[in-house]
Amino acid sequence: MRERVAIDLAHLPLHGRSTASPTWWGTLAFMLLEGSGFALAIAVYLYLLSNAPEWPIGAPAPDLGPGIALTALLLASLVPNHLVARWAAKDDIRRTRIGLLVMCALGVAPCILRIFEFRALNVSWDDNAYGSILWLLLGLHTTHLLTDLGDTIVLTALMFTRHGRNRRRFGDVEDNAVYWDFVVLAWLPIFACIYGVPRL
Amino acid sequence: MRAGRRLAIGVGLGLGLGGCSGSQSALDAHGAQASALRDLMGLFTVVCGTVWLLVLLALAVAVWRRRASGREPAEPGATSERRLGIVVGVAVALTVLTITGLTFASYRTTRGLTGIADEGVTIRLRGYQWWWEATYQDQAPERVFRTANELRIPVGRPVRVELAGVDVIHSFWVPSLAGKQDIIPGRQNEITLKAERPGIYRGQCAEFCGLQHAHMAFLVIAELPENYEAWRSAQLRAAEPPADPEAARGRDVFLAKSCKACHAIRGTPAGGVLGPDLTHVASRETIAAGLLPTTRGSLAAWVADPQTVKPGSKMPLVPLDADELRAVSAYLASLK
Amino acid sequence: MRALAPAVLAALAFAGCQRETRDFRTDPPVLAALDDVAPLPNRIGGAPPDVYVALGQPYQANAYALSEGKRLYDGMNCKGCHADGGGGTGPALLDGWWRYGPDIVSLYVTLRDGRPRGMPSYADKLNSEQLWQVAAYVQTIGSYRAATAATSRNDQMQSRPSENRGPARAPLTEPPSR
Amino acid sequence: MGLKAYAFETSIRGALVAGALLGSQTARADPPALGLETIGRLELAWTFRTGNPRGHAGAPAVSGDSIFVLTPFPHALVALDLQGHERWRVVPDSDPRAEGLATGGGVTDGPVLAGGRLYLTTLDGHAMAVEAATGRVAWDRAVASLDAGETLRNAPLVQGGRVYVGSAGDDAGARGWLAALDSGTGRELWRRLSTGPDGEVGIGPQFRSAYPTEAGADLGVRTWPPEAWRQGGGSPGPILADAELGVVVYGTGHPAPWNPDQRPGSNRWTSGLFARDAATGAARWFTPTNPHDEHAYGAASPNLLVDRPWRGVDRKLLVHPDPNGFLQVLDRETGLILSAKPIVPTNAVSGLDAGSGAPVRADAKRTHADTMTRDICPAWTGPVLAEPALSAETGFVLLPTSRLCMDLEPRDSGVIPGTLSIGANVRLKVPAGPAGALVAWDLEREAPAWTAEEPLPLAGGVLATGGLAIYGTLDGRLKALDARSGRSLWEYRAPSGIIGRPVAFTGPDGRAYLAVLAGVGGPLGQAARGGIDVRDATAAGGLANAVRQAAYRDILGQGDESGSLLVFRLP
Amino acid sequence: MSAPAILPGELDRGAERAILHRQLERTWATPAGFWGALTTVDHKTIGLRYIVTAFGFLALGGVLALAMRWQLARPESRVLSADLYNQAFTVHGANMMFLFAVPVMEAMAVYLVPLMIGTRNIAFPRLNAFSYWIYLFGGILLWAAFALQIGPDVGWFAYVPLSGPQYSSGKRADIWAQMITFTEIAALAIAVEIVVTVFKQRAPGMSLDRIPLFVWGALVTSFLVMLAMPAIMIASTSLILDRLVGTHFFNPTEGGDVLLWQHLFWFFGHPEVYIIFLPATGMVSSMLPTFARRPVFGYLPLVLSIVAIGILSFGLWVHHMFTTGLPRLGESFFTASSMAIAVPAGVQIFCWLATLWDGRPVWRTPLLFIAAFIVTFVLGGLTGVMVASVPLDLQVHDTYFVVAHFHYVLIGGAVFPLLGAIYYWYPKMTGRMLSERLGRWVVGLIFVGFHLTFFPMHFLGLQGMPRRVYTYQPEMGWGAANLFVSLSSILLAAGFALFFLDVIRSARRGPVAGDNPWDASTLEWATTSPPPPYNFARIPVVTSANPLWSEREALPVVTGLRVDRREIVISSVSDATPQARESSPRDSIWPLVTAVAASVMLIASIFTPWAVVWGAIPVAAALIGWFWPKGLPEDEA
Repeated sequence: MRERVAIDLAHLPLHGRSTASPTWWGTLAFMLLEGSGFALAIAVYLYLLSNAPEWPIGAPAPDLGPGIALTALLLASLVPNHLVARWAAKDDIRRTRIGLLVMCALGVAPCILRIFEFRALNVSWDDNAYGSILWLLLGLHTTHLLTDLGDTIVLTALMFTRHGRNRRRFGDVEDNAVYWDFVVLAWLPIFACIYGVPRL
Repeated sequence: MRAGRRLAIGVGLGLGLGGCSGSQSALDAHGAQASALRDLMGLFTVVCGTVWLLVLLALAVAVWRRRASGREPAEPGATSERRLGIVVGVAVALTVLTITGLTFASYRTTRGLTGIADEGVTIRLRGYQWWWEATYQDQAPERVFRTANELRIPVGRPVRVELAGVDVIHSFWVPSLAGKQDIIPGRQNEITLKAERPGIYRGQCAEFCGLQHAHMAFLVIAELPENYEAWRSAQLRAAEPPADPEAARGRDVFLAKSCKACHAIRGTPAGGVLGPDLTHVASRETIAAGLLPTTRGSLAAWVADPQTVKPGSKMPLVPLDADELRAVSAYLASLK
Repeated sequence: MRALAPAVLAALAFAGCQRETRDFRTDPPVLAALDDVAPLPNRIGGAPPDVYVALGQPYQANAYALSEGKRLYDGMNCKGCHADGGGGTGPALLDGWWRYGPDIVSLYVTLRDGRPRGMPSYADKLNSEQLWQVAAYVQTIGSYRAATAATSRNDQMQSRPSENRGPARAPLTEPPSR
Repeated sequence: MGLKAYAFETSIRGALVAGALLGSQTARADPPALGLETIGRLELAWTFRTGNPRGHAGAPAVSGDSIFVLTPFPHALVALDLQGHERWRVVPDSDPRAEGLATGGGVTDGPVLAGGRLYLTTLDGHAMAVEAATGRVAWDRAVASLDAGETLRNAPLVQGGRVYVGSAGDDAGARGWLAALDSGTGRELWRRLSTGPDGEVGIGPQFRSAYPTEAGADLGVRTWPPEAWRQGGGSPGPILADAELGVVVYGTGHPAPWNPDQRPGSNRWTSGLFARDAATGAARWFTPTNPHDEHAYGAASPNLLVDRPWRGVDRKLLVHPDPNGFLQVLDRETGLILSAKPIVPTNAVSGLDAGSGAPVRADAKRTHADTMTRDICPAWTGPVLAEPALSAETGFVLLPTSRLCMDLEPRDSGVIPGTLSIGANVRLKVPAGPAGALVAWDLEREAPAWTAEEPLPLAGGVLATGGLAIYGTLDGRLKALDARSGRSLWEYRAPSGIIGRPVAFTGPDGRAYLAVLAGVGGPLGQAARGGIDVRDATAAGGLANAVRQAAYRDILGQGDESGSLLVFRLP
Repeated sequence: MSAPAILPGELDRGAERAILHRQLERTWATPAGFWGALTTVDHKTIGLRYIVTAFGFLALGGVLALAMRWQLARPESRVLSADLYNQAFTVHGANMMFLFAVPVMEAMAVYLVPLMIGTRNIAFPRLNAFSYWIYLFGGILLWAAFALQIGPDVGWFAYVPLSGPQYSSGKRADIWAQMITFTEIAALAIAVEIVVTVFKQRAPGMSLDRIPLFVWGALVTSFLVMLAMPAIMIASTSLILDRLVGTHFFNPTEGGDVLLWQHLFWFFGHPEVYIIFLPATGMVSSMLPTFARRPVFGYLPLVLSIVAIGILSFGLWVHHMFTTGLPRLGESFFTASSMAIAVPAGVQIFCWLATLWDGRPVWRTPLLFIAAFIVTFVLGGLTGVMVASVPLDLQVHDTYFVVAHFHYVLIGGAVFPLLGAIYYWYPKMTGRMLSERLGRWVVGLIFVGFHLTFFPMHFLGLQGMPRRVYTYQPEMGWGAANLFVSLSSILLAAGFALFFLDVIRSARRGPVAGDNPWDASTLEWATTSPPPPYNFARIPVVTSANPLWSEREALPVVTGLRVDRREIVISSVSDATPQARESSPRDSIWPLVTAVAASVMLIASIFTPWAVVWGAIPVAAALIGWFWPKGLPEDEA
């Protein structure tokens, strides 16, 4: 078919950031589908609860200590997270590197706390359905913690290589920050289910 | 043994034709529920059929109507677009009306179904892989008894069937009397049957329940109230001690071999609960959950080689010699 | 390398089949032959029947046979004495410290003939194949067999980690010196 | 206060008891020397190891300078002098098959001393009489059939020339019975069953129940589905005799199988209290306490006979700590329930229906086939497994209680000869708070006078003497409390847990003695011994689950390989 | 003629057309050979592979269907044992749903969407490659299991407790559950790609109201996938956990619930039907104008009804559970919502009829399939109205009536348009036409064979024949109808055989198609057949909903893109204004490595939960390899 040139796009940037980046949208899409996974897991929790004559079943409510510590830690991590995102948006490699190191630490710490959290549930996954859904919820979220931690660590390593000084990498850092926000925010309703609902 | 096996196949394929079939069709309605459902089915079929024919008609006309020829893509005119818009709009409106009407009719029938009073006979029905256990309930415990794979109900009286789950999900379905209702472990369901006239109505498990899902049938036998009462009193009696020597020997074999571990016969020490209660097995029309008619021959075939007749069923092959087999089948056939 | 791949695949296939086959019907002569165990004079251990060996020990690693064994364990009131393996009126099976040893022939003989201290005989309650199935299942309770074909939990009250999870937790006490 | 105390030989549920009029049958149990002041000086004189690892319930019999111990199955009857030297030993032939029916740890009780003879029952179904002086076996009768699932657990009751023996075997689906034997020859005089037609049960013209629900012909058949009464259970618990009224009184065990849906109906005459004519066995009255028993409670707990004023009128009372958690006080002439109050936390039963005397069950804790009901309190073991005692000084009834709860899932169960058709998954649970307590019950106020809480359930009997309450615990502590206040006065650490009942007596030397059997076992102590793997929560009737919790853990593996008789003496 | 070297950063401005092609070829092409086949990330190659694989699974599933019909042809027949039959129908159902219908629809989108919206590759092309491998391994898992006689035997919806730990011994149900995981991962990956591709990679000027209807269908479908498939992931994970580590999600005794499975499954399972159906309607809407020779009537209503169906599909799952004893009034709500979906479906039908009415139909094979689709699907939809009614469902649920109904909807509603689409786009994919003569035979055989096979099943169902029975007793009186159905199925199979024959034969011998053999209006026809690796030498600029019809003189295009790296145009979501020149990744082996690692982990985790732990290590390593920058021009920003 014959063509005629209508527009020239040479002026456009070689890489889009934020809403002009497919990766950003991809992250959003993954958040949507994982979010619907979380929502359904919570729905399962509420469904089992509505079926049970007593809740929690055959166990005391989970101990609050590790859960609250972890929640506080996650919420606190939002501050450096947003700082990193801002530094990355400004292509500030030095600060971004430091911020990412901090975020790595803030990713490892919840994983350690999580071990104590599993112990504080006061119920095993094979005790009854209440235990099962608690472990599923916590396990599901732990998977997200671990994958994002892995992502952050690899990204941090990357930022210290020659590939670091690249607008693309800064965009990755921003997307990673968005995902961490999601991991933290997704935790809040789960926290409410695990720790709040049995105490209602 | 070989002979037994051949016999089993023969019975399975041949004798099965005889006798025991009851009606199992949603269109052959003999119960209050089933009739209401059949009528609703008629309404839906007429309405949906009409809609389908109209669409076909529209398609045919659209295809074959005369028009200007030419292959160049046409840019539609505003008038024709508007005219088409109106027609499509009207069609959509009609669709909405039809759908609403059908929803309403469906809702009305639903309300009718739940409105049946539950007085009269109560039966607790449990589905097992792959047979049915019925316990006739009564205020007086001495009038409570268990039977299997066959429900007898009085004509004209509502019969409440409590469906209790044990192993996997089964579904209780007697199309000629009512719609189906699942039997779900951990949940209590119930359904009300009411037969309008005497007859044998066949039912079958309608939810896939494993290997022998296909052979998990049962009969509902609707009888005149007096016959029903007579049957019920007969069922309450313990098994008669066998009169003829062969049957007596059969009882001894039954009690000496592993039969007793799974089956109960009231009036003997046999008290197993893994298989059907056999106290009055010969009074039932079928054995092996509707698979074979109850004759001495089919009983022998079933005992001789259950895994050929119904592969995978939980009835094991109990090694018996020919004499023992003959005696046991005589005994079982005597349990009227 | 090329030759190895199909061989591995075939081995896997064979292993898979072995674990998963479901033979519902055993010929009566085979049933009879399956009863020909040769226990040692003290009735502990011994030789399994030839046909059992010829069939490739069809029960101990077969998922269907084990699940049937578990069904019969429940249905034949084994639980009445041995509970879900923890014991009670009868000795525990879960600890694997068994009076007559872990050998499958011992178990078969125990089930078939009973044992003097209250274990009843099941010869008049189960056929030889079923006895093998229960014996094989009981072996998995004591974790004498690999867990892959073993049964999982029942839809009943939770009592302990199921057989396919093996000895999931350490016992709270030392095994008794019996 | 016309107070007359009886003490009894007993045992444990499932295995049970025999009561005996202590005054006439064993050494007088109120040595003046053993009292509040002297108890602190009590010291161990000697121990005798029985060499038997099972649980040692009940108490030894004492006569003059002899102590007689019947060891658990396989039994040996051992006569010891007061220095602990063995005088003689009788080892009856035993049928090891009985071990397969030894539910609840298979504890047994006895022997009973009367008229120079020791009467005893064996787990494998024999009743025996042995000359106390020589150890010669006077007679030996097989009265219970292992093939039918019957064993003998309770010590016999010997009274008026008759030996009363009650069967055990509810979990094997055996029909319970009570038999009377001639004490001289062992000949069976009569046998009455707990289920079945009136003729077999002994319901006749003498029968007059306080409750209208018990009227009607053949209730032992008609309150069951057809033929189900043939495997009905209902074995007698500890038997008491009232010579004045000429009756024997006992509770019957739970119906079989556990699954209530397999036996709709009120399942007469299980789970209730029977009074029978001592001479003929004819039933006088029956009071159901757990009709259509859904929780395998039964009513076979150890009772007390108390004569005292009740609301101003002198009455002959039966104090019955029912397994459903309620302490019931009945008029033992009529079977009328006068009072019923919970002695442990309960939720299965909320109270008693005044008209029928039947318990009012809480819907949330009812049980159905294939359905789990959680946290039923009390557990099937009931609150009182071992002999309570009446403290003469205070008038309090001293109840050794356990406060266990349970999760119960009844399942269909077949009757298969040689097996226990329990057909239920059960887990015992230790609720928050103490698992046991010695409750001093004030009959006057119908409330506890004091409660001595224990970390573990109490499974051994109580001795009330000299103003003391003496009892043992599962972790092997022998304790003496002040019966007025519950204050702890003395404690001794035994080598094994105690489920036996202490006895006190004065020796020919005039010194005060205290004897008790140590050897943990029974329904609440079984898991402390080998043979139970507590990783399975349902092991040992669900006890394993309780053992995995709380204080129980400490006693695991502490069961001595052998039980022992501990004899204490005041210096 | 060797191509001149490409300078770093060189643009496509003013280059000779032939030179431009060669430069783009060098940048975009996958090397030939085995390595290239393993590493390619070209959406066309992967899409084709996906389609061919899916049709392969269709053929296998079809063989199973024939085997089942052979077994059912006579009462108490012993062609298949009960055990084998149960595996056969389970594998047939699971295969058709998870390995054929969903993947083939997504595969069509993978192939067509980038072409239809005028871009050079799909978004996240490596994820796309990964998706295919995972899908392939999942399919192999299922079929290998079946070949080894350990095929799942619990039905394609695997109701617990039958599929649970107690009643399904061995690993059969686990294989089903893990096969779900494989296919869901594959489908979710594609859904993300499609959404981002449609949102961000549309050719300049392709505003929302110019998006081809098939793309709309694919877009809404992708959202359905993202919102519905997590439900089955949660469900199958719970099932595996129940079976492997003894959780109690579905054990009523310990507080679990049997119906929880059904809720979760159908919360996915019902949208699933629309995941299959919506792309098919999109295909119809996209093909119809070509053969009606006019733009589709009612573009906006069609888009709205696609969206409406997508939303409504989440509100009807309970109509699969009417017989489970849920409260009747609640069920009636679901009757209403289920019937309501007939309205948007009706809107679509009416718009298509209007398009045909007002157009000048050209009777080529694709249009024949569309007509067959309308006839069949409307009937299936109407029986759907019947099963949506609570009381009627009580009779027809789980009977052959339902079997007939969903085959009408799925084959009539999705496979007919799909076959039409294959006839329609085959020339684009291969450069050659399928045979028109054989095509008419294919339509005729399949249409007649289909109706003869499935229409009598309605009556079998009403006569009381439950589904999933491996046999039936002679006295039931179902023999004649079953024999008729079985014989008819041969006709249907012959139709499919002919189709496969045509497809295979025409790939070599079919008449050469040319760029736009149908004179269609959408962008995929603006490039060569088959398209070059870079799809478009210059990205088109879109000025209307039917660009090739409105720009018949010369297609407006853009310039200014680099030729030394794989470069695409990123545009804004609503009006598609260009925002950036983005790079598209090069070929890579890592998606395959990751897929292998993930497969090992998933399959091993059927046997031990620890596989998740040690299996995650190679997966993580492979992912690092995947994402680690290699310093290529694509990495520039």
